[in-house]
Amino acid sequence: MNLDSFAPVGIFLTLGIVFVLVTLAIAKLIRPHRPSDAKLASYECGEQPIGTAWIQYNPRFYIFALLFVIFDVEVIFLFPWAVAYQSLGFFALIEMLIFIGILVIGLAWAWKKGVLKWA
Amino acid sequence: MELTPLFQWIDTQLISLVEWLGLPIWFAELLEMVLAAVAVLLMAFLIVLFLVWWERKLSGHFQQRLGPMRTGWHGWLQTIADGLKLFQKEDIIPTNVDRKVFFWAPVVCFASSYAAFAVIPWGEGVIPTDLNIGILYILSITTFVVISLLMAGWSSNNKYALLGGMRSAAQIVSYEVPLTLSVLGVIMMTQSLSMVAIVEAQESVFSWFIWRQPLGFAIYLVAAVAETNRAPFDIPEAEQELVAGFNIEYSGMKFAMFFLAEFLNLFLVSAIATTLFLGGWQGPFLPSWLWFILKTTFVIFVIIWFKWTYPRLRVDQLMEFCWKVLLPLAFLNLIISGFLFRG
Amino acid sequence: MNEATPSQYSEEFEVNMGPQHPSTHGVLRLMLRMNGENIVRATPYIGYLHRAIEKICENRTYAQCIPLLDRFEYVTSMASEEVFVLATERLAAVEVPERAEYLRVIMLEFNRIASHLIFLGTFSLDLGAITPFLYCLREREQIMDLFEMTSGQRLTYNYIRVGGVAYDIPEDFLPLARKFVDTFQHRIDDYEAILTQNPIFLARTKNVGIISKDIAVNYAASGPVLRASGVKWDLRRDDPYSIYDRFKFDIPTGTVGDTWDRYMVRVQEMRQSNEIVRQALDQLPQGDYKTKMKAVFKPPVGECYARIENARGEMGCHIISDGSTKPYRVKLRGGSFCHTQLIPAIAPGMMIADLVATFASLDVILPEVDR
Amino acid sequence: MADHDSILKLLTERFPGKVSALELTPAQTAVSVEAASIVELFTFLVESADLKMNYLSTITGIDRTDHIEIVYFVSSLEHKHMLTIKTKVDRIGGKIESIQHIIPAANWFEREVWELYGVDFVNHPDLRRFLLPDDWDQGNPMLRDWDGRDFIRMPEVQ
Amino acid sequence: MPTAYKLNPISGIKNLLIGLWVTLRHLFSKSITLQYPTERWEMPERSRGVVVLLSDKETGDLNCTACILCAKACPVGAIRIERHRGDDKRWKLDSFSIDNTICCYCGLCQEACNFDAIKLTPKYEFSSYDKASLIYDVNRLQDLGRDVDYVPTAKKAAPKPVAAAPAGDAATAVAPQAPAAEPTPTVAPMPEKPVEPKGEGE
Amino acid sequence: MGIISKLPVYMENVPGGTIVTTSLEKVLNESRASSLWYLLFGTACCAIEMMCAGASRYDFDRFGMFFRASPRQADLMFVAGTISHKMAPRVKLLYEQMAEPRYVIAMGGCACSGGPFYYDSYAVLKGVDKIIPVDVFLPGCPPRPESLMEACIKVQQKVKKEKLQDWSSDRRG
Repeated sequence: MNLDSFAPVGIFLTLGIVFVLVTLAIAKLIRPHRPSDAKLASYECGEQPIGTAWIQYNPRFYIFALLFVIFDVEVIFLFPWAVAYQSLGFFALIEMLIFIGILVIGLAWAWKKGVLKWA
Repeated sequence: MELTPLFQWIDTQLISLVEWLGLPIWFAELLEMVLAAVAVLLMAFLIVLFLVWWERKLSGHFQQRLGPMRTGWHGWLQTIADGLKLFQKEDIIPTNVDRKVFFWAPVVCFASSYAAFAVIPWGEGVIPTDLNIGILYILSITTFVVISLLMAGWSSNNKYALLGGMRSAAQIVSYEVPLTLSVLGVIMMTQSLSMVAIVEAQESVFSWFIWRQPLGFAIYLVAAVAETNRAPFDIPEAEQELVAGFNIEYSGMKFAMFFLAEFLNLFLVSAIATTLFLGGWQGPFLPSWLWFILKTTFVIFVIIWFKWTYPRLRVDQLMEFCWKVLLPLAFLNLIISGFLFRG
Repeated sequence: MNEATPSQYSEEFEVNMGPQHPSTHGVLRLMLRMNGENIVRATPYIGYLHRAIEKICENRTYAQCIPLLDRFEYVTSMASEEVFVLATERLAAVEVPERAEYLRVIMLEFNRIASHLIFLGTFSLDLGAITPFLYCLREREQIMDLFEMTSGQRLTYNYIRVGGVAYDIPEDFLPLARKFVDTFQHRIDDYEAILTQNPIFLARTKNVGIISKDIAVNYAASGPVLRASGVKWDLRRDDPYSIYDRFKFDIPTGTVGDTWDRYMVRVQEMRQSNEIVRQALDQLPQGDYKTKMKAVFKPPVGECYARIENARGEMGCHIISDGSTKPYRVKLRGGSFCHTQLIPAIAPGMMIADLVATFASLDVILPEVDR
Repeated sequence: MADHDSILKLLTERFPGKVSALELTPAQTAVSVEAASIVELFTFLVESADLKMNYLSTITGIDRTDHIEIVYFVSSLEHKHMLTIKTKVDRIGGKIESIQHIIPAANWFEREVWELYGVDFVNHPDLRRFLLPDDWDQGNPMLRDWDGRDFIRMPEVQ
Repeated sequence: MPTAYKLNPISGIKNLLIGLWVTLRHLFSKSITLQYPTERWEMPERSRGVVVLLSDKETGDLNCTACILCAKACPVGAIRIERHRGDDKRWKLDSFSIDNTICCYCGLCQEACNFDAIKLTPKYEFSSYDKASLIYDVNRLQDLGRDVDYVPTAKKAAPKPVAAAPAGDAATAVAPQAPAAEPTPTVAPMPEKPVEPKGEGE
Repeated sequence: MGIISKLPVYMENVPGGTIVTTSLEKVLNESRASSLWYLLFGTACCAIEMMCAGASRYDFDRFGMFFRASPRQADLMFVAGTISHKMAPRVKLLYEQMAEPRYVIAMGGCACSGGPFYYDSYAVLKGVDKIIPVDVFLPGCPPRPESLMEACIKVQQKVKKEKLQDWSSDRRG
């Protein structure tokens, strides 16, 4: 298989974007547009918001993102292994076990460190 | 009732058309691809129209109500009315938002969910493109949804939206890991990442991978529900906590795009579940595409059923469930499969 | 206001929850100071539904007050009528016929069930389970039918009057009420099957929003909130009014005072109320449903504080009579008022989802807070 | 468990001259207390083992046209008795010590009386607008002679 | 922070399945929905909706004697009556209006009335595009009351002089009760006409 | 403002143009009428009846109505219950923040005119129409769920009568 089969992907992406833009454009012809100060204020349950929402956010999220990057990248490495697994035989299994073992140890360490707690 | 002859006919027609016009032959292929993309877009539309209606009807009957009844027979026109109405709704762009990001968030959201449809095998020979890394492609392209939700949450300059965006990012990103791991078990057996190959490996009912990968299927289903932000994992748009979550400031068509993408994603994860574990289009008597639709609809039914039964988890419990329960289970599943399905 | 707004570099931010928010059940406004998902401080702002019922009552005759009292605590209107009528009757030493007392108890307990159903529904809704909400309202509709056939209204009954009740029950009431009482216990089993032992529900409610015994008493919590904290205090037993001493019923209590306990206390209370109604229906005597009163009702000079056990705790009414046809002062006390006051005491450290669950478990009804 | 008479006796003996028993119709256990000794009285009520009255049902203000009467309803969950405490403050500029540090529940009750009757609760940490709109400028609406904008009295039927 | 609750996975999964079973059972049970514009409940007799003025069945005149007991009983001041003394020393009604937006449908006026003149009917459809039209005047009230069935009670007596009328205390007036009929709200599909409420009107 | 309001003027001269515009108008109106998402907002007694109207027995969903918690996505606002002076600015803001086209039902006596709290109350706003435009007034204290549905049908009828030409005129001052 060659890169040709990826052409539809490009077409799909383009069409997806074009479709949204076209719909928004058509909607623009139909929809009313009557802005006012109150309407354009941020919604916060009927009150005027206090301060901006662009604040430094709790770094918990960052740690999960980091964990995700580690694990997901490692897991991607397993894909080629999985595809070729049946032809590689028993040795591949041991290799994989070691690999997963390292991952699991990493997870256990993160767990023990309390990183997996959100609060 | 198979669709392959139809495609072949279109193919020959296009080629003759291109030849008649004196254009190079790759132009016919291009046209064909565009046609396929448009067809899938229309199909996606039909799916969303159906799904929204179906979810409302089902939720109604789960609750001994009727659901939409008055727009068309048993409300079948309801979703169309909703869509047309959203066309006419004012599009509010609050003063404080980051206008560019605010604008592009729904575009990214819709386009990425839609692009994943490029490798869905609808039936025997009915697949826009049979990528050799099909499943990997889906897993990666749908990750863009996270970015769009983050974009929406951040750009809205609204605290609820921010919380919603952050929650959804953390959630989707986390559940991506067990989801990917649960898919690995199937790949080990098929030795291919191509969607078509995966389906072809499950010829009879008994060779469906759900029988050989029950744990993998369970993990996949749970992770998929979480990936689509649906109850019991719908914390990013938890109405009772965050009012409407990341799309709180969106109105009109932009909101509709998020709405559309949400249901497309729902269909997508169910379609993948069908492909990977339920034998895809395989099945007796009925045409293959019908089998595919039926199985996918069943998976969607189960997911909707979850939604209307369970309370929602709290955000930290959600994360802990992912990392402390689902992920170890996924590893376990992988190891078990490794032992069981050695070559 | 003495709260400084957080600076740009702080990780804390302030967010308004309410007045229009799906989980505030009305128009409460909670100002939350948050650090990420965690609440640093919660400040309730009330008064969005302040309607000056107490002021209006000063300018109405006793009979005219009752329809207004219906709007004081509209989820259990019967109770808000009863507490006012009870105070007035004590003030004027009015005898109430036997049958009227039974009818009142039936209505009050039905109303308690209806109120707890609203609680259960909105509570599960706030936890994200939508379906039990609709099941609860389905049963509530049947109670509303019974009320409507008796009093003529679904929500604001104007049924309990000084000296009895407004009307006798219609013929069909008894069989329908019996049928409801018989089927309802199975319905509760259904709700419990969906919620009580559901692991997600347990995770969301167990050890969440703990209100210790001390805090509960000090903040004058009452009703199910107080009982969930382990205090066995029920005015139906401890300060008996009407004819509650004639019925056998348990007072369910919790142990920890967490959200799950409050849920469980209310669910069991529904079963108990169901039993009380069953007993009352069986014992219902014949006779008058109201005493003949003088044309112009003027209680003697005096004052009386009457309190009853409402679905949301102690509901009190302090009436001061100056001997005229109109009360000199009517003070209303609702359980929700104190429960709202609890929030700043227990909210810090919670996550926003916990606050939603805890607040729902307090079952606050805003008119009772604001009056 | 203390009964009606013994509670009154206990209190009048403990606070001679400051607390006196009240006869109300219909009969309730009630005392009147000087505004100055309200904190003292509540401290005793909460701490006394015989009374243990730490459950505050409500605090009410009553406009008696020449003074404001403040009524406390306090009871004991343990002994199951209830006491009505009455005290008087001036109608304009009335002051009374806050009891919210003894019984936290008093916080909002006092705020309400402050807002609706204009009684100042000394040492109350948080006397802010509460039931009325934030920009309220029309005085204390529960006073009997109060009148304000947008306040329509019900017309008498002729 | 309180410690998290420890869950038992086996019973957890079991209870998750029980929950699914309950909802599934409801999925296949009959819905209880009343399809409102096409189906309606048969309202209980006592149901208190729109207030009407009743007319004498034979003569078609209003039963109202302008005694203003109802206006006095009204706790919210929704009833406005203007009247004058006629030549025969009896009160004559000049105008009678009920502000439906103020009315709280408590039924005290009906209880106060000694002449079967005012009644709360089980009708409930009275929304309007226009607030002013919700103040019903005497003609409107009479029209609405024409088709209302009622049992004349024996309480009808010569009108008392107003001065002696008790200051509206409804608790004293034992309301005449029509026999309670049809308390069970059963689905009564309207066979013939009003499938849709009329759009015009008020 | 969308240029669609000018469409009837352009199409007048085209043969068959009026048919096109009227059918377009009909489709658009019907769609708006059958998809009135309401704002999840209630203050007092009426909110309970509003809940009941959404619940199984009456089921708003039959009309294609379901709730949105954010006013940005809502079309219809039930002012369900008493609006106090303190609440009034919030209601106004919520209304302002709804995306147009938007409709309002004043549900219950309190929202229409202050209801039972019209006299002798210092705190209650005497009619929500003083601060926001109201499409349908629904008296009742509280109105039955059926009444609410009838009011919704009234709104639907009003929506169905709207004309394309009028879209540009600012309906709401």
